[in-house]
Amino acid sequence: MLDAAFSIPLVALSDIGRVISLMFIGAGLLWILIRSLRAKEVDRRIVFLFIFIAVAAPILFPITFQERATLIVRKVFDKVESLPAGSKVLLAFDFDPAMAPEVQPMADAISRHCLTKGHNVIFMTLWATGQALLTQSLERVVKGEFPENRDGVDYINLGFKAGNENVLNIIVTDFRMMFPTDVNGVPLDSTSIFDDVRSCKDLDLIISIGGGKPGVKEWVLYVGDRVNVPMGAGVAAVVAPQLYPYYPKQLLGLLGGVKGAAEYESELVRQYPHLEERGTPGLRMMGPQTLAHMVIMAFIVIGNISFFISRRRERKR
Amino acid sequence: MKRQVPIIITFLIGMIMIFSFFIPPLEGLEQTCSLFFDVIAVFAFFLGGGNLMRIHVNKLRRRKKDWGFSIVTLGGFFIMLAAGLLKIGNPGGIAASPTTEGSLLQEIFTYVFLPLQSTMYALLAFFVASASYRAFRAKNREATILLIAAFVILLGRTPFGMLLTGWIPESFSVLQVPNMAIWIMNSPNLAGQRAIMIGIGLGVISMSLRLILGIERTYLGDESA
Amino acid sequence: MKYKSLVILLFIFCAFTLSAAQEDAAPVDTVQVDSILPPAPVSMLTAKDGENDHGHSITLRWALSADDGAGQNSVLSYDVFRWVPFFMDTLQSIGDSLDAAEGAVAEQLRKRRDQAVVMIPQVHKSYPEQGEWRKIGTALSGQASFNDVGVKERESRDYMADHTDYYYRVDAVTADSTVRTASEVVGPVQSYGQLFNTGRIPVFVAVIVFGFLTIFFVVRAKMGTELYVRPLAGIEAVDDAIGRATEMGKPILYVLGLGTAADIGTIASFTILGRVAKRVAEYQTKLIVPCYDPIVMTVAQETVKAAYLDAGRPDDYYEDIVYFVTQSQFAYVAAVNGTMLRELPATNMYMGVFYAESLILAETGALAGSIQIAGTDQVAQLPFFIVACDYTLIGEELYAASAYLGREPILLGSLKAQDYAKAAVIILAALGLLAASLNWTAFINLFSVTS
Amino acid sequence: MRRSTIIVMAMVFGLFILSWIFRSTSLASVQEHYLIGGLKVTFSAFLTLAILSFLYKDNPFYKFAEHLFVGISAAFWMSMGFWTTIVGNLIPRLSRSLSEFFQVPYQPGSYNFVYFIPVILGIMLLMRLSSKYGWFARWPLAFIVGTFAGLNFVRYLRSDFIEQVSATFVPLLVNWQGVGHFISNFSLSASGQFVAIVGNWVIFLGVICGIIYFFFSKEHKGAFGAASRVGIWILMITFGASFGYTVMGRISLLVGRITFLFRDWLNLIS
Repeated sequence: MLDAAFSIPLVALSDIGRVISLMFIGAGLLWILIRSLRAKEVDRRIVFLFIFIAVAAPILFPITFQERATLIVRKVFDKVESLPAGSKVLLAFDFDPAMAPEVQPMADAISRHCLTKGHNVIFMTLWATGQALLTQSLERVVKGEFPENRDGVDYINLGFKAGNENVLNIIVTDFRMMFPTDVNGVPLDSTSIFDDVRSCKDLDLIISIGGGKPGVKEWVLYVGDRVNVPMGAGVAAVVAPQLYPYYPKQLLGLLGGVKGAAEYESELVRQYPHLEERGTPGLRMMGPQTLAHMVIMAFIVIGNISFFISRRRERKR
Repeated sequence: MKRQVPIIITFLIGMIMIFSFFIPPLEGLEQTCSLFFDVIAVFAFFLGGGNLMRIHVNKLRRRKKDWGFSIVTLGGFFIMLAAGLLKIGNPGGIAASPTTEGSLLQEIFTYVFLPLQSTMYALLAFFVASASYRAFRAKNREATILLIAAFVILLGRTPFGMLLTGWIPESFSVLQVPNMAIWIMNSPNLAGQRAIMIGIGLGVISMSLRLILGIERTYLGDESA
Repeated sequence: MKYKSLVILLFIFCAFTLSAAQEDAAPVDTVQVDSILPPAPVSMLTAKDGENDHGHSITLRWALSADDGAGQNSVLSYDVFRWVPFFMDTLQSIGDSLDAAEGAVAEQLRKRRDQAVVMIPQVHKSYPEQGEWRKIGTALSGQASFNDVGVKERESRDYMADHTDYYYRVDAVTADSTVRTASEVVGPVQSYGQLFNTGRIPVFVAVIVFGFLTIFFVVRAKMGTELYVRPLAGIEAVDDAIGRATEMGKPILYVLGLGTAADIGTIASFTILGRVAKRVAEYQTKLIVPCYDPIVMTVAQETVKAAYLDAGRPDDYYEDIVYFVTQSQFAYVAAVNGTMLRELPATNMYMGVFYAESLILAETGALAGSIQIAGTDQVAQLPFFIVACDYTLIGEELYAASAYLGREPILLGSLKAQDYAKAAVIILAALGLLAASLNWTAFINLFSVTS
Repeated sequence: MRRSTIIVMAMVFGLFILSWIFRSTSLASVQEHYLIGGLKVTFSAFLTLAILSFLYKDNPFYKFAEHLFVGISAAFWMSMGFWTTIVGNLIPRLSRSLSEFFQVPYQPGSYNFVYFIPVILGIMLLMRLSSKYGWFARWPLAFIVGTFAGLNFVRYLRSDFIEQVSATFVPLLVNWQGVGHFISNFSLSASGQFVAIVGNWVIFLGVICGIIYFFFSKEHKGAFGAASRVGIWILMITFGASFGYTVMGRISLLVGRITFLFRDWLNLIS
């Protein structure tokens, strides 16, 4: 049954690697189970080692899965898809390197999608560290993959401003007061992308990608609820559950963690097959995720078995 | 002077922020206050840097434990500060973005800051694993509910869940584990989160009111200093 | 004089060549015109002052052209035009020279501009003479509204005068931008500021009601009315934990988290710290309070000092009970972890604002065999505390705990007000359920906040 | 102890040099400055491993990496704040000549002098560094607190209170078409009425019971107590779900780091 799910490339070496690492992890879990049954403590460094192997093995010997977009993700995708070319989309990169592995894939996927559709994209960030990451993304995705797009016409990078919520509180009525120029010192008035845009009210879609504070919650409170512009979000898995109360009224959709990114990527690749070669980091990450999840579930089961056995022993006494 | 003025400032600014929400002509004032805040926020960064310098210089001077590492901190601080404030190596000169690709600031960010911070957070993966092994036990009814919910989500968020329950026909699709996970997120999770959100929201609202009215003064610190 | 006539000659020459060039291009145009028929115009164009703002904006609404998304499906966008008097060019040129000018000249120009700005409403009265239609913006196909938003600063180029007659027109534009159909003109319309944002009335009502409730109960509590607060498991456990620590002769670790002194969670934590410190002083146990923020540290020091004084043991207090560690998240965690593993405290308390470090702290504390009591209003961290700690104060319980322990009338009063607000939520939710089931939209609309 | 420390140090240093050489040689064909390129990658790998070594136990390598991080991050925030907000927003409103120096467009205005207020407040904030005049910092602090309190008061009231209450106005029966239809379809899609209706009920009852759990001024007894117990179960499902959901996030961070080690440093994968 497992074989059917793993789309195995015809490289014998990685097949062997996969089998060996799976066997190793299985044997190790069995060992932990036996130790736990004997009521012996397992040092947590061994637990650490296991999770390292469970994550590292599928990176070396990739296992890939198919994903199907869930409704909450598809809503964001469909919104980007349904807007006519030339729509103004604001993408906020509100994250730092700490969360980047999780949300960068969705930031890339959404940027790609918007630019493929011909939307005019406004990039900004509320995190100082976000600007440096934004620079990297722009170099890689925007300038690297869409060289025909012009800065200030098809996209613009506003960069970072200090002040968290207060930045949002200003741009909700006036972009130019907060951002007299873009990140390179070009006045907004001289860019065509800002011709018809005075405030957040004049945008067609706002997507905030974040995972901390300030992040999506601040965007909802300070911008989303105040302007009549649809708002989507992509967030780190840590904060996703607490944003559900905003869906679907205050947020049109939500991408949660790497799975959200993987679902978005799968939808994107289905619609635009030529984008597949640009990379699908979210989908690739689901391999290690799956193995790590299985190991963690195994830990929970083992922990509970040993808990019940020790409790029964105590009762017998 | 030391206590009254701050309370008056808090009251005035708080009131401006509240009333401008309802009275459009005050909006400009609110915006200006927000912009003031943004500028002060930068001074708070400077304060952070100043504090850091003070602490580590003190540590060095008094040869406290681990003072050697203070040299590392100060060294990193000054190199980064010079790279940032002077825009060293920035191909676009003074007008360009400080994070232009190729500038020293961006290089240090990419090769030093980024690996450090992201690895620190990556440590959490290990602690999640050890917590699930050690602490996730069905000790009582509440803990059991928590455990089951977590298990369903864990299973449902990976392709493995579909593998196990994919055979369940479409008309009973809610019993497929991934769909169960979606349902839990959309219904009970939403309800619980909303209850917490309303509770915390009320706490924030009530505390804000107390701060503006000057009833709550803890943030001002002690009376004498 | 010679110079001027030369310029005029040059101008005429240019005009001739241009018109000649246009004639050359003309046949190509007609071919395209043949292929795309002019689209149907937009209908029902209305212009209104922007709602609930401080003026300086006009909202246009229209019904889509019949060829937008239907019919020939040829409409690509809508160009929005406003009739602009030539006088506005004069104003612009004053602005241009003002930008370049300095000193006395600038002063004079500024005066001229100020005089000119006052004229704006008047020159708009001359419609349709001495002015022309100018494009002010574009709406994409499918969009049926446009906001013409100006700036209220008179110095700005984008200044839009209130109480001025404006006229608008919307063109349906096809892929060939010369093939377009203009709508009927709408106007005159004036913009003006509103004094109250009517879209936000529900919020205003809530502000008044909640403000009143809070002040009412605070005053009542101050006058001495007893207010009940239910016991919280986590707080009941605190006393036991302190007793246990005393028996074992081990210290108690109190972590205030990463919040600043202005965070609600931290403020609540100060009250709990005060109570814990008092008990600790009474039992003569050792207390350890490592701090992340320097300001939080000074406040915490004061709190602990006062608690020791309160317990009648001011001599037992020493400065190093509360100490500053570092203002870096993971460095702080590493230091606190080190303290836990070295001192092996009997009880660890984590109260306040926590981020990603929550699980690392709680896991290490469990390794050290301590009893752990946590409380935070950071929802994302609650699951970790609940899993890894013995007792956890969930969100609002942290605030309630400080009221329960502090017994201060202010806190008790506002807690009571919050409870009333919650009761209102329950009642409203029940009514809303009925309203939604019976399609009773009037009730639901009461709660819709627009703008 | 001393000797073992020296041996470990020497080994780590040796490995570092070795890695540098290997990495540089593999980069030689692609990059011009391959020596520097190799050093950069090796150094970031070293820092990554130094932090990971904390899992074994606290050690000098971890301390080195962490102290470096503290210094660099403080300076990074300072530089970014200076260039983006001070140079980007403040100087254009204060001085024409400084604007020219920093090459930012000057923004003249009649009331620009008010922008000296945040500068003064900011300088007062910096006075916290002095023990004698530290109390001056309370003024800007009061400004910060006032701004937040005012902004949060109305926005939380709106988004986390009124909007949430009105979002709980859900119909009891969604598109009712009779009992037979109701129980015949358990799919999650729009046609699955059973799931949609039960979902609405769970949201409604869950929110109410959850809020009842957070009632503090009333004893949890009788029906009220029962509702509060249901409330805590709902909260437990919420926390369980959040925990399960979060695992994915935490693992992703590790995937990111290991990918870096394997791809950028060791060149094991492409």
